[in-house]
Amino acid sequence: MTLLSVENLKTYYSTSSGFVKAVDGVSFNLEKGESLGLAGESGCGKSTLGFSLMRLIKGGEVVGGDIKLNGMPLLEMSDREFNRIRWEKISLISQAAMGALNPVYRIGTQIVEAIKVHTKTKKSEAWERAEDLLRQVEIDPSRAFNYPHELSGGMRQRAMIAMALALDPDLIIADEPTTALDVVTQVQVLKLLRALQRKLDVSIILISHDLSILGQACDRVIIMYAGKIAEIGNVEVLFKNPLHPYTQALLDSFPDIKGDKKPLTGLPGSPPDLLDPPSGCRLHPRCPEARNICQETEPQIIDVSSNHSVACHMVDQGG
Amino acid sequence: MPKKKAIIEFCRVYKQRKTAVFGFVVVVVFFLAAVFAPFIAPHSPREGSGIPFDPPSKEHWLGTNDVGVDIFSELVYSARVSLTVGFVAASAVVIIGSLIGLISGFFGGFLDEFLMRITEIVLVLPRLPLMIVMAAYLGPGMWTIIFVYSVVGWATLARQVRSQVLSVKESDFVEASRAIGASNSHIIISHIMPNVWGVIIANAIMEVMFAILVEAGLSFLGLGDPVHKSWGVMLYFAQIQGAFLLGTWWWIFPPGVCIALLSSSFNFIGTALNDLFGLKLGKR
Amino acid sequence: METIYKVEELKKLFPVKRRGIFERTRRYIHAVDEVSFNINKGETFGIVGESGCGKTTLARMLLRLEEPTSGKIFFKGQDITSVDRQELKNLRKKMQMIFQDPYSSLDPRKTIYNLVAEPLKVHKVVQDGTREEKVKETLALVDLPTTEEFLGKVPDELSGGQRQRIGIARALILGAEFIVADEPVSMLDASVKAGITSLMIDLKQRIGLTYVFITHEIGLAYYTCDRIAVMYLGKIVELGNAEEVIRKPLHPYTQLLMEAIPPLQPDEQWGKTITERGELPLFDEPPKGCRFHPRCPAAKDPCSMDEPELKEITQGHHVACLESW
Amino acid sequence: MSSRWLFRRLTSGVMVLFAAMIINFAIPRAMPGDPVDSFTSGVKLTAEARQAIVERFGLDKPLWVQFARYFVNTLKGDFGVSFYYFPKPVLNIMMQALPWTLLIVVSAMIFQVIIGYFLGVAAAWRVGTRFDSIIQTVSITVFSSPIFWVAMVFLYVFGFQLEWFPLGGNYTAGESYPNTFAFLLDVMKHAALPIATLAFSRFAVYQVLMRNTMVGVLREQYIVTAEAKGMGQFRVKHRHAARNAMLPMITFAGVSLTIQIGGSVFIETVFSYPGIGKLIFDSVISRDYPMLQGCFFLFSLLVIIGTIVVDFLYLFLDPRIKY
Repeated sequence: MTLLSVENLKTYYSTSSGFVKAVDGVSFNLEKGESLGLAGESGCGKSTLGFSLMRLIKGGEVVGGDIKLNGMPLLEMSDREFNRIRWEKISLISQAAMGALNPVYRIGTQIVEAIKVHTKTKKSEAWERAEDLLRQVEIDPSRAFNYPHELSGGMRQRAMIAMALALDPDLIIADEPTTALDVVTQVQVLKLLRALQRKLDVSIILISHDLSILGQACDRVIIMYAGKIAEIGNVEVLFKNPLHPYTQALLDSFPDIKGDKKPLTGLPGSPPDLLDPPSGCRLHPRCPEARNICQETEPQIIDVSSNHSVACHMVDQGG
Repeated sequence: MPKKKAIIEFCRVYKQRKTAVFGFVVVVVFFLAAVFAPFIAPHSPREGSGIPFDPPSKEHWLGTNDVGVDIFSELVYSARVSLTVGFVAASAVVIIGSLIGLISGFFGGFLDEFLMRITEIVLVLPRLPLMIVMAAYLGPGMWTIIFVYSVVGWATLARQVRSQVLSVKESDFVEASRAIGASNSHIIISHIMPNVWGVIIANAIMEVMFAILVEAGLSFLGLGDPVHKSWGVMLYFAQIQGAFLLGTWWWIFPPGVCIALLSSSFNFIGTALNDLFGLKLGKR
Repeated sequence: METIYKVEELKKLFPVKRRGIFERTRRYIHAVDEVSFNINKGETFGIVGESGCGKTTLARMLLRLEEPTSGKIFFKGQDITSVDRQELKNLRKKMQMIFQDPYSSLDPRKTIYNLVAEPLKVHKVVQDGTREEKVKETLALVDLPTTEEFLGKVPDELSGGQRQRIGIARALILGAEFIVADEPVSMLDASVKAGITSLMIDLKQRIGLTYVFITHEIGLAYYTCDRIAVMYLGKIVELGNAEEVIRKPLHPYTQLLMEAIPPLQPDEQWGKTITERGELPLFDEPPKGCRFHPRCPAAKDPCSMDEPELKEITQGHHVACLESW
Repeated sequence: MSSRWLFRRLTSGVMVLFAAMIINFAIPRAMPGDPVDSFTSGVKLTAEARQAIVERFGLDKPLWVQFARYFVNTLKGDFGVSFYYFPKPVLNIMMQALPWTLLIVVSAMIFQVIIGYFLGVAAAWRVGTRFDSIIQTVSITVFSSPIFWVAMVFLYVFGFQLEWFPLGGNYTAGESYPNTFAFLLDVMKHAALPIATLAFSRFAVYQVLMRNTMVGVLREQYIVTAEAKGMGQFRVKHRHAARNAMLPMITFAGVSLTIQIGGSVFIETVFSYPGIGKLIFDSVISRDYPMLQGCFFLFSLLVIIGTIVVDFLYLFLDPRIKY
């Protein structure tokens, strides 16, 4: 069953020198209970895409497209209506280690607040619920009375997860949830998130610059480049058989200690300026396989198989 | 070279701020008025040229005061005192404050501890009463005001310059320069100073504003020079002669408007500069 | 094999400092505690560990950007912990650093030309006339443009990768032989990372450099380094040939780190045994005995009492663990 | 709370007081000329006042004896005898005036903080808009206008022209009140203009401070979290953002209490309000040095109390603070 459908979404930021086309025509579906990864480099629009779904864009706006959650058009709602969607239907996990929790309120208070704003739960019941949530993320419930700065980075991130689950949302958007954590802590948080996601059958959109993490925690991954989708696929297919040169480059730049030691290759140059993106395929100035057509026409996304789509002229023309 | 580019860019951004442009124009106008006072003022600023308490007329644009002195002429000449005090006192404060801030921030250690302790005390001591006590002993006059303001005014700037120096000093690019083998003097001249002078300039402008306000305030309390009147002194006389009980609004309003206009102009310029220079370093 | 760098019982202690009311920073001891190792000429020596393990402090001490509390460092036989200022300045020509953050490590007010030429000015080598030539030559070495337009730019106008190349150029222009790179690619985008890494490897072979490569990514260390030292709370817990440390990690901490790295291909088995005790605690003082024992799955009683020394187990492979010996 | 912090706090307070004492001691003695004359800066005194000064300060004794005597006297709360109100002690007169000043300053501060808070929050919420820039321009202009002049204008407009408020004093002299309430009403009527002037002239500082901190706070991650939680704007603004942004404002309020009591010199002078400020003005005019010095010392003491109060407030407002 499709939970979320995004159709030709465009989110632009306005600056003094023009529009930054951070998300420029993105379409995808998300199934109920699915974990979808959103990968790409800084500035590719993956976070903007995530925040667009929650209508939390600062200094910019969604200029076109359609977002439907369970068939409800999210972009057409008034602010008041949408406030009921937030956290009840879609909640957010951002980098708690970097200050996503308010420093002057206790952990419990912040979870209780989320409950109280949306439901008519009694305060004592809300506190019980908060403690129960903390237990679910393997934090001692007595920690509810601690302030964020009294917890370690990993614990804060787990408390954030607990808060995100408070109202049984349909969808959780997790924006770089483990980036600021040490590798070992990262494993724990990610494993916990994945386990809870499966247990509660909640959908999740996991945003990360680290492909290897998405490989472990997602069912499907979207690779974004310069505001557009380059490739979408099931993790097994996408990681084993990447079709887009950009995906290939990302995978090749990853130092894999398990496999054979082959030289790390990346791409020349840097990600483009989205004020004035390149013509045609946006990767063409950096692409090792670029041809004339890549400069001129923009590639359309085509389905290679039922669970694998790619936007590249090379694939389009049969390699 | 980038210097020229930077100046052009600076002017472009500065022009976007209407208040800052306004402030600049006002300051220039007042400055010209002060310099060319004898050509602008229609009457003597000291001797009576009409009947006392004469309301505004063609002859006396802003009327006269209790001894028949033309208020407009008085006002024009007073700009000299206010601007002189503003600039001289601010210069003194800026020189003392930035030197102490630079020394303290860059060398650290015992010297820093010592200087900052003194700075802290000066900052905490109630400024206005301290200035009043000192000025009362020294006797009224322009130089008294300049002196007392310099004595208490430097501490804020010293602290700001110091913290700016510290943040630049601990920045990665200074560390990188050290790794190259750069000496202290090289680091101060080519990295710290260029990144600190913006703060100093913006603050210097603000200091001018504060000095003008302090001058006005102390003069109003009767600590200004009664012969070479400033706007504050004018208001002092208006106050002790009970100008509002006589309904002579033309004696009260103009000097205050001048002080407010001039000091807010400096404030506008200073705020704009602060934002501009602040952005440069804060950006990343 | 010629030893270019020798570190003997190097130690750094920071006092636990709680600053005034308005500065809310607290400092813990990020100590380096009696660390000893050699670096061979022409190799890349990796130092790996989680944040707070002391690897950056160690790196800074290697170049004497940080004064050690005790211990000695020899560069080509000369003790650099006791040289005077002038001598140190001369040494700096030979040993250089590449910084982690390409954004903050370049003075935002300087042009590219001035940034790259700064080392020449500081050391007053190369006459004015040929300076520009030298700058262009070095820029070409790190694959950057040498046009006038590019030389006149300021760092803000460059991408992260280009900035990091400027950082490398600054390190190389004086003819350094020994370079400490502190997480040189951790702030760069994935597709750019590989380019900088391979440039560094390429430069090493072309001009015969010796690197100390500091990173928190053990995978990256595997790819770039000849030997690896794993640090935990200020101590080296394992040291050896990169291939051997990665393939046959002996210390439980190294094993933990290895297991924590997500593999490239999706793998359900990943991180299966990593338990609750995984997270690095913040210590005001390191625990007694083996510093890792509170988190160690194999810890036994003696581990909480005796601090293990680094011991050579097989040829060139050292480990500090009572259980592994 | 650590004893180290307490110690540091106390020593710095003591140091400030000590500095104030040294300044008070040194200024009159640093002037050239006849000791008594320079001590009074040549003000004509009666013979008995003159003799009283020599004896009181022991001007014929060595410097260290003078200082010891001065030091002990100050600690005892003995700031000497007023020249103007001779032979009344300085302390008595100051203590009579202080409550009146506190009345207007504290009331004005409550208004300033409230106005500053709401305008600051509103401006920060709409940072960069026309609304924001108008508020900033108004604030800067008001802040740069000399406070005594604002007072004069208020007095002229609301007192003299419109006759809404009395022209000066703290209550109507010679009036007999039917009850306490009528007296209080009269007091409030007299205090209204001074309070309004002070509140109007100095709200800007709080506004600017609140706005600037709030602009920074609004960029924090936890604000995004708060919005994502589906809270109304009011809750995000006041419960989450402003709660964090008000800390610097609180600090400033503590420091500014003394600054404003100092600033009351101007207000009270214009409104002939018999508080400490008016006392200072009269002392300047009559060259009543013991009184001026007494006031200066009193202010130094108030500063220290103010900062300590703020420190304690912080403990409640910011859980991250541990002394």
